[in-house]
Amino acid sequence: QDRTSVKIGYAISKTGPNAGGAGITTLPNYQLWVKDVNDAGGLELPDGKKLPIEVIEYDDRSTSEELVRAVERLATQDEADFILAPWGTGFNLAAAPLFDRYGYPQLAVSSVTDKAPDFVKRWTKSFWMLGGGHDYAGALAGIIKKAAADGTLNNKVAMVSVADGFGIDLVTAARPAFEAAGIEVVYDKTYPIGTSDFTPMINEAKASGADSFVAFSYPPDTFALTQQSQVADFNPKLLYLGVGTGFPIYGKNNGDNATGIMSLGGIDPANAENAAYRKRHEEVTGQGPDYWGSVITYASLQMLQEAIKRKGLDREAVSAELSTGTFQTVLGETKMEDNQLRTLWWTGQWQNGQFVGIAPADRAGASQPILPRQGWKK
Amino acid sequence: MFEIRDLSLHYGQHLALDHVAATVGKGETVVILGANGAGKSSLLKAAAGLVKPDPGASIRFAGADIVSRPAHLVLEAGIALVPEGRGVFGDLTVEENLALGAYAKRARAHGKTSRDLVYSLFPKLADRRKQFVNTMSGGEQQMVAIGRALMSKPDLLMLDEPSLGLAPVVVGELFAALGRVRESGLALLIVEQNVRMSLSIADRGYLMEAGRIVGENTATALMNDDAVKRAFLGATV
Amino acid sequence: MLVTAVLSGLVLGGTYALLAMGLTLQYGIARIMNLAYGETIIAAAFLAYVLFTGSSVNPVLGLLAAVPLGFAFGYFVYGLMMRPLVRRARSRENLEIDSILATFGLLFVLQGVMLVLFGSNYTSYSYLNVGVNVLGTNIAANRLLAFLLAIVLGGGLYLLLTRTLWGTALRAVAVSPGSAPLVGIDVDRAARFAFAIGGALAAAGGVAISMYQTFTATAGVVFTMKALIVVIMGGVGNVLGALLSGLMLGLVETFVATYLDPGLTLAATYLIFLAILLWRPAGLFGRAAR
Amino acid sequence: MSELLALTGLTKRFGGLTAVNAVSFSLERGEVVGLLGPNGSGKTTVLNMISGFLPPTGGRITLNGDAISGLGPNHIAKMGVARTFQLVRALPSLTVAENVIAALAFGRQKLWDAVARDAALHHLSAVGLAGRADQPAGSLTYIDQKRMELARALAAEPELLLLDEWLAGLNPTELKTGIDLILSLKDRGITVLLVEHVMDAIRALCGRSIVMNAGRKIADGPTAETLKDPEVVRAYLGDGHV
Amino acid sequence: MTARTLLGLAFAGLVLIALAALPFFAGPYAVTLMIGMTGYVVLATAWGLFSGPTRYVSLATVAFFGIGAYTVGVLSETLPYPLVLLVAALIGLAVALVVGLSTLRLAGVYFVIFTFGLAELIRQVVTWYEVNVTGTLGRYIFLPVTPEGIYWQLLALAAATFLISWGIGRTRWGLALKVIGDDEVVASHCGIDITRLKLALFATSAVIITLVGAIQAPRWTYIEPSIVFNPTISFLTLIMALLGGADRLWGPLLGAIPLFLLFEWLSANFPNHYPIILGLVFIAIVFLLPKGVLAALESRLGKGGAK
Ligand SMILES: Nc1ncnc2c1ncn2[C@@H]1O[C@H](COP(=O)(O)OP(=O)(O)OP(=O)(O)O)[C@@H](O)[C@H]1O
Ligand SMILES: Nc1ncnc2c1ncn2[C@@H]1O[C@H](COP(=O)(O)OP(=O)(O)OP(=O)(O)O)[C@@H](O)[C@H]1O
Ligand SMILES: [Mg+2]
Ligand SMILES: [Mg+2]
Repeated sequence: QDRTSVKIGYAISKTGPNAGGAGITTLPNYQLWVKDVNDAGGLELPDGKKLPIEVIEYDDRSTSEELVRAVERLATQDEADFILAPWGTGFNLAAAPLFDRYGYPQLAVSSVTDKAPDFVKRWTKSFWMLGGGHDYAGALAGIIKKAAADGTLNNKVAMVSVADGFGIDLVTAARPAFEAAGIEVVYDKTYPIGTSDFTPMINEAKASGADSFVAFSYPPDTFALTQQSQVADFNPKLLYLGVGTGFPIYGKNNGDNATGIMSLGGIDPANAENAAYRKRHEEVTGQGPDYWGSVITYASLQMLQEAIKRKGLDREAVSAELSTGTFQTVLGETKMEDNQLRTLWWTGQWQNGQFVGIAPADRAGASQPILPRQGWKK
Repeated sequence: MFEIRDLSLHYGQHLALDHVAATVGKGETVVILGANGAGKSSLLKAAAGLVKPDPGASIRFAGADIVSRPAHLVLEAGIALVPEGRGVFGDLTVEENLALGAYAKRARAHGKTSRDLVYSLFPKLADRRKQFVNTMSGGEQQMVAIGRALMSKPDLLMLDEPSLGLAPVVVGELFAALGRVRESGLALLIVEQNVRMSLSIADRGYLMEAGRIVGENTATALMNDDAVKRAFLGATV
Repeated sequence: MLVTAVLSGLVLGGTYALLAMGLTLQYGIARIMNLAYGETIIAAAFLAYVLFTGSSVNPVLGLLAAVPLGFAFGYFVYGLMMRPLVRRARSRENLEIDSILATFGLLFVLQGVMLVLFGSNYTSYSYLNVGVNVLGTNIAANRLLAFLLAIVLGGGLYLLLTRTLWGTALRAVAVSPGSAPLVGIDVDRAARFAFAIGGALAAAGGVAISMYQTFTATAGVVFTMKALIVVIMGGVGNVLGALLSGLMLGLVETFVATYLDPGLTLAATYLIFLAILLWRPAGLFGRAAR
Repeated sequence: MSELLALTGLTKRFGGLTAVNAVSFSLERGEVVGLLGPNGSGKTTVLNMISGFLPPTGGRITLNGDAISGLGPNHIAKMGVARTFQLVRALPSLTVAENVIAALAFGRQKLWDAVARDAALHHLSAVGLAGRADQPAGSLTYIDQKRMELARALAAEPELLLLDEWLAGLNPTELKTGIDLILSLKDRGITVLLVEHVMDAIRALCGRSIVMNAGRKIADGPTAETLKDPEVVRAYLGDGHV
Repeated sequence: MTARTLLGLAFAGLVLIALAALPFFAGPYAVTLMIGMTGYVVLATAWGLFSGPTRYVSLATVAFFGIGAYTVGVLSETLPYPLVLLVAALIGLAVALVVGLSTLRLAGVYFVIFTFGLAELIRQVVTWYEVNVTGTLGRYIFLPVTPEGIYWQLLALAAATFLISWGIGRTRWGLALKVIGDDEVVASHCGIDITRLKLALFATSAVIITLVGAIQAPRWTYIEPSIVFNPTISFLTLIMALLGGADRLWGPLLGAIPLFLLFEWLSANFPNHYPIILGLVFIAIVFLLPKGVLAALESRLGKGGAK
């Protein structure tokens, strides 16, 4: 038939507790990409024809059941050509069986899971692009181990984690990783989502004698930990805070005080394409991208775009191409390994107003970690 | 001073008051007699602004038409009501209930003297000033209700069955007190089943039946009226 | 350690108390169960944020704008939305159900407007984020400010409600709105005022927490529920109860986090809350409204 | 005649206030007894403890020799005690008939459906509410609600009926009807404990009365005598009243 | 049983059969839609079962819903599916009895917020247990249940719920509940054992809600406390039931279906202004249908002569 557009749909949390996360990492990139593609005349097909993207957008209201229904509607009612992944580990898992059943490739970016190798077997068209808790924990353990060997830090760590999927995944990976690296965990507590006062934990950590403080935290917690550590004059030599450290607002609010703080993700400051992407993101969406999942989200869309260009709208073929092909994206040359993206920045650090990747240290473009971090400036 | 004309009132379809007309003069004491359901309470409520009468009614008080005023402004004009079922603030103390009695602007300045008056009328309330009203006995609550109404310095005090639930000794005291209150120039409009007592302090009385005023006379005449005797004074028991 | 725990507990509790006091007025006196209460808090937080980052008006001055606006907003909402519901309600229960349903709608409208205006992002800024030494413990100046605000407003309101005739009248409206006109109280006006004061308090709370807490356009519900817990624990309509139970919750959370396990703070909060209700089914101070 | 109800040393304290202080008396089956006393002397509180609404602080209540003190109202109701309330408690969202059926369905005979409705209509007409069965209870006047409440109490087929100022607020004509109604209960063998301030009614109905003051029993005996008791006159009736 | 009741039952049976046959005619999206809708219909009706007549507004819905879902999450690998459902129901029952007993003295808004606190407490305890004892948080559910299977189960549960609710309404227990709703003091003086009745009803309602959670859980593959103990579920249930008219048999249904469809339609068509429009529609409904959907319908019909 004569198509005039390509239908691309997604369901995302625009309201509810997940809206904050989805609104920074996922949604702006979906919008940016659609604009980029349509400004360039549309999605290119193998025959060189360009078709504009028609977006179908739903709000899953941060509820699994809504998400499942929305995806089902995208697949069967709207007959979308492609469906973009939702935000969050749990939600990507909830949607996975449907993507699989209706034969859609699922480029799951914002979900951190160590079970990805199992999932790709169960749902063969699913792609997991943000690594697992072990990756991040292992990288961090490596950094501390090295610095401890230098004598920059002692080998003690105080650690807190949020009692939710993300925090627990990371902390359960971190415990064995630290042990294997000969690092002693002197304080290890989990706190419930929604905690706003971290003073007791900060006080305990301060008294614990550890040079490193690690928090696998959600953005509001990350912000609060930063502020409250300043108030408490808590100056660990290594400060690692969870999601949120890479948000532009974090750099903006903390200015020079952010310098030296570590977290998940990062960028290669020398990558010009990435820099251009960041600039465009800010211009188009009015906010900067975060330093972790954003660029990968955008890259995942570029991969989809390229695979469509190569294989057309046949979802089966596109999935196969995503699996095996090599793509040029804002990350540079990008390729899936066993349906997973493995070239990632496991640890990053604020340096000179940018959040740069420091581990894996052997990856091209890696920056040198700065340790110990400077104390709080008042 | 107080004049009701053409007062009709419907509850849904039900006609509770049918073109009622009545007056109370300055310092006069008037009782309304009538069987259960005759519309006595409805009359008082309409006068107090608690229920909205049908259009066309006129209620004048001290020269002003108050028929469309909301209840709190009717009180401000000088008409206080002690309703059926008392309407006290159960979760507040005796003291606070009385203090609120003087909430109206017209009464605020006299709070202290009114309170002394109430405590002298009902000494029991003085002993219990800190008690929460909903833990008091039925009769004690009635005292609070009357006391509170007196606190507002009304020119016309309307009482809906004030002796209900009061011990005989208190009823005696109450009517004695009402008699005294009356001396001070306060007009009273009383609905009361204790007809003997109420007529004994009243100047005039109305008879009500099925929403209409069916008779009016001086208290003495009513006391001697055979029909009234049969229906309300009942030498039956 | 103990002093630190007590102080940070009190300061944390001050926030809870501050957030809850407006709700206790709105629900206790105006008899409106306002599910959109938290949205008012968030709106004030956004206002403070915009003033601070946009025109560098500091949040303490921001209070001067937010509090009257909160009052006006409450006044307006009551007059427009709640009064018709109050008028038609045949019983307190009816009004309760109607107000739950209507403010549930209002919640969405406010949230939607904020989403359109500010997006769904985490918002935060930093003001007065410096330690103040109190008895040897470092306390964030912004939290200390919120605590003082809670104490001053709470104490002031308590005195207002219990020591003045006007306050007693408000409580009378709370306990038996049907009888209040009998003593010359304009119930509608009193309820409207109480609701508006509640709005003003919510706004004050919103500005205060915006100084140190990250918020999003959709986070209002969390504040509403926390405030409700505090209100219920203290006894509906009881300002002093809200103040004390807010402080108590803060202390419990801090003590559990310090001496037991931070993972159990919320569990402990709810446990204490449930235990108190089992012990006193109408809250700590829940007999008279005061 | 045999003893139906016995109170021994019954006491109720509210905080510092002793509302009922070591009150003892007993009722014979079929008696109609008045319980009198000034306002706040503890009469309603005594009824509340008998019906199970309030647990006694001390003392003992027996019905037919079985201790009932401390049992819940639903148990005591099933043992044959019914009551009315000083401030009427209608069930406003139910119809008048349903108000009565509630007592029939859970009382001692457990009637339901058509049988219950017939019985309810019967009880309603007995109290003068014939034809009002399907009205909402909330639309009745105060006095009619009292009638309905009595119908509800009678529907439970009680052995002991507790009336708390049920006759208050009636005009003399109505009072006469009310008194006749209670007398007919007496004829049916129902024992009645009657709290009342209307002396005419007490004289007409009660062979015996018990007088309380400040929580204590101050007199108990034939009505004519108790009402002459100087203490009763002083505390309750007032000097003007003889 | 009168002829009319029989006729009514037969009609209800036919409707049920027609609904059950739906997956054979309509597409998968219709089934999905029906799952969501039936889920809320059951939740709201079960909620109304207890809260309607007694007027105890409960926000504990999600506590039981979550318990159901979590039980499936924990046991789906170890026990056969029907047994898992049974265990879920039993756990729901046990919790309901404890909760019911502890809330007996509470009334009004104290009960409301107590139940909310309870749901949150259960969520916190489950979280803490998972974090500190089992060391994981999320649970995977890989059960071979099809959407049709879930739909049929929910439909059966809906039928059972309506049957229970209808049955109670016809017996003296229905009257007893109305009496309790009006005045508990009178109820107990009429000989009604309030405690037992409330407890039995609360437990019944809770078990049904637990089963809804248990039946729906396999649809999400992965669950964690923030997903299955999401308080929104409690709020929506309450709103739907109140809007329809919680004290009548069909009230919750008539609240749940239009609201559910409204949510669906709004989120499909106005993803960006969904909350604003929803809120306005909501306020409009409150003002235009003051006594709930069912009462409005009844008065419409009543004017037409049939009641
Ligand atoms: N709120 C109401 N709704 C419907 N009908 C009412 C209402 N209040 C009173 N009525 C009806 O209006 C009529 C008059 O009632 P009202 O209370 O004025 O009588 P009353 O003379 O005071 O009687 P009583 O001696 O019983 O107090 C009665 O038939 C009553 O049923
Ligand atoms: N729940 C309660 N809490 C505290 N005090 C109470 C409570 N109930 C009753 N009282 C007190 O106990 C005393 C006796 O009250 P009760 O109601 O038994 O009096 P009563 O004899 O029935 O009086 P009346 O004739 O006025 O009805 C009163 O002083 C009352 O204030
Ligand atoms: Mg009357
Ligand atoms: Mg009494």
